[in-house]
Amino acid sequence: MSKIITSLDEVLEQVQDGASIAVGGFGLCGIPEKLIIALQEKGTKELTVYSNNCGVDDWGLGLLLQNKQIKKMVASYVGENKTFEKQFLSGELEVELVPQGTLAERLRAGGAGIPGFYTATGVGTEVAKGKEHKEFDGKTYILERGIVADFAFVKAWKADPFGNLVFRKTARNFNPTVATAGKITIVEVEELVGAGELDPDEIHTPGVYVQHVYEGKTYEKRIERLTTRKEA
Amino acid sequence: MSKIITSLDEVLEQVQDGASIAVGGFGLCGIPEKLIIALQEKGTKELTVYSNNCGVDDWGLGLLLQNKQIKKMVASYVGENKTFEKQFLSGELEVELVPQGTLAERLRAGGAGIPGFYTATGVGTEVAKGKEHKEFDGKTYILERGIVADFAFVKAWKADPFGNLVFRKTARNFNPTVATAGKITIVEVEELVGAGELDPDEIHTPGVYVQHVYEGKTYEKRIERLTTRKEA
Amino acid sequence: MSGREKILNRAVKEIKDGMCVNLGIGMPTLIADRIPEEFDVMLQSENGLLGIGSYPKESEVDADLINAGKETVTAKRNASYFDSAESFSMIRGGHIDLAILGGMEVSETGDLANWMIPGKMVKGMGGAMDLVQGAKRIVVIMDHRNKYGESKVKKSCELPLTGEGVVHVLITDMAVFEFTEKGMELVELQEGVTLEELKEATAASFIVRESVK
Amino acid sequence: MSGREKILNRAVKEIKDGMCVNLGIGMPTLIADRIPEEFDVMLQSENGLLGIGSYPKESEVDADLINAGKETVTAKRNASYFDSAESFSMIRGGHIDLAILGGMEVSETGDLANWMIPGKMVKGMGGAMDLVQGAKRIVVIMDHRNKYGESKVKKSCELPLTGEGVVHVLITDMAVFEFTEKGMELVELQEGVTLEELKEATAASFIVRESVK
Repeated sequence: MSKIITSLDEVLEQVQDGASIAVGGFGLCGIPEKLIIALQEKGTKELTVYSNNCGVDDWGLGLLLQNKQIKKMVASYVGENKTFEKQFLSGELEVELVPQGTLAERLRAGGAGIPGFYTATGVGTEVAKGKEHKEFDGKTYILERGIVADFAFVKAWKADPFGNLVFRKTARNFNPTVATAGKITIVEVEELVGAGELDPDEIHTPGVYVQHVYEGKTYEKRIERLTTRKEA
Repeated sequence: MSKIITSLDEVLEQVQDGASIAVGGFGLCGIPEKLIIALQEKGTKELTVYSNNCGVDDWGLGLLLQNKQIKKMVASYVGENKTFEKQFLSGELEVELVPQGTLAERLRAGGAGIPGFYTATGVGTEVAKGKEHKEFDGKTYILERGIVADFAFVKAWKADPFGNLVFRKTARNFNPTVATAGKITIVEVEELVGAGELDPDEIHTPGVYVQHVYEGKTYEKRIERLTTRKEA
Repeated sequence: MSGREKILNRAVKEIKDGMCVNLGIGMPTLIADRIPEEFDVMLQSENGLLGIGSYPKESEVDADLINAGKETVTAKRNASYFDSAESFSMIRGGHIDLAILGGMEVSETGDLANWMIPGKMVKGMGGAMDLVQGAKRIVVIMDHRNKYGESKVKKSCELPLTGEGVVHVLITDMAVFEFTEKGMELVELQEGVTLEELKEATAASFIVRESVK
Repeated sequence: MSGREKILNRAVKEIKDGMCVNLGIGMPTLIADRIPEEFDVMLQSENGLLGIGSYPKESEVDADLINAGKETVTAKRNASYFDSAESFSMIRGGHIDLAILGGMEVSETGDLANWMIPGKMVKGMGGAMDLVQGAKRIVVIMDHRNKYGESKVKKSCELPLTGEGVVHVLITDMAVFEFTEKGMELVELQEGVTLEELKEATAASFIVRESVK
């Protein structure tokens, strides 16, 4: 019962027009490059996408935007993308802006079987409009809903055949959270290791959340803002 | 600004009668042995304790029971303890039984600034009595509250001077969750390592949650149910 | 074959290759040894282990490695450890395919009581209330009758509930029932049990699947 | 000294030894270099890093290691990586001692607006709304006036809010204010600024702490 797949096309057959997808990554760091490209090639439309950002014009989720595959974007920050701006202003693209921590917690809640939780984030702002308000110990909070997506697209560093995952540095970001929130979670990794090769104490995402694992070759890993200091 | 302490007595001075303490461990596995013994010696009374279990008669939290230091126990399973039974039946000890997953999530919520969340766990049972019920997508859930305790007592395997923690096997259990839920979190570890010796990718609990770290010597680690198979 | 043997042999058939399964403390734990060796099944222990292995040899015993019944165990290949909040995210979030739990009473509407007897010392529900609400499929195994010969399969439970309408399959030493939109449905009789004997021994009303008649 | 220099020099004094601090994107990021070297301060990046180090040498650049501003960084000793849910548990749960954020407008009741300008393209609030509700202490740094010379320190904010009554300290190129039960309180004038000039430049009403008079 290995979860390893050698082609993304077959597994993406399941992703129908109108599907919802939770996608890992922060900016261009730790994004599921191969899954996004494969979905662009497949051309699935009318997608609802949950992801912290929406890529740049020609990379990451920006590729799906360019191809007009996204109907609705749920994100916390979308500032780096002209295609986004155009489609948003023209009304082609529906956008729900969610505070970053609330987005992370909503995905975590969805994955954990929590349909709703209260947070102070957004109280007194546009985010709170239309949401239930409730006081706890004299402070006001708003009700936010858990998110469960039809699919989760995840990028990890290493995986074993059961789908146990290990992430690397800040490429972890939303990936483990997103992995729990998909009805079907598809993971691409840089390195597939043999059964038993991951230390059970060091696994970030237990394989129970993962349905399919794909080993990608030659990751591009684009850098958005290269900042350096002088070599000593 | 090292968080390392070489005696528990000094730091336990802060724990006053009537304090609430969240305590890690599952059964006798991964319990903060030294902290419990030091608190027994100090004799602080009228405690409210949040912990999955309450030890056995002569070990773990059972020591505080014997010493009549606990006023209220919030736990999911307390079956292994005659002292507990006696104090409970006599009305000396107040008990709140909470489903294990709800207890874990309440502690996690408290640590994460979530005052309340909805869960299906306990709906239609005694646990749901007096709690707000709410429907989400046609299913009924109850509102449960986050827990923040005055102190958290945690047992980890390794720590660095900043209080970054690594746990070992199933001794992890409630410990990382409890660590987030204390206003003051005190950690005892088997091994204190030097600054920078823990791999940042393998830290289970970031030191931001930890106020004090103590290295304990010679852990007893009692086993509740020794079960073995024949040597081949 | 004893009643217990019948129950365990039938219960293990609920486990399919590739599943992640939680086996309750007590009788359900015994099912582990009956899972076909060729199956890739990961057993979850709610204290924070996915991939419970066999009991340890004496030389392998590790106080830091126990199951939810507090027994020393080992971890199998591809196992992972995690904290309690994560463990119940798995359970509550519907990521565990199957939970097999013991029962004290099951009602014809699929209610389960298995955690306390009024008047007796309360031990606590542990993770049972989370499991019955969270796991994708709930199988309850228990003796059909108590030691006084009274039916434990009831019109409605008399003991405090663990969960309401949560049972998918009930396996006893006399029969197997499924709970569907139609109600409680007899789907199998254990060997040597007649429908008349079963009806006699059962307080609950149930319908009989065509295949059993 | 430029206004920006004054702001940064004053802002860094809010950081005490041993603190865990979140510095917002933009001007606040520049404070990092001014933290006294002898301080043990851990900078948090909400994408999942506690313990931001300096920018990398060219040979150290790692695409998997960025800060919340998407800049390549390094990690300092005792750093840790974690996922986004954990990152905001830290923030929302009050475990971050201090957040220093940029502002567009601050009101006399401590409201902050710093995420959108109606009519302009919306970029999103990122983690700002979580930070202002979660961190123990919120310091806002900004120019006192906009490019038209109008006060950004208002009676009430005109721009959409990031948070209501969330600011503890406001540091501008003209002055430092604290928000207490008494209201908005002037606690310092920047060098070369008189109280009269400040009043002239400020739309908000504020009280003047004894020590400033």
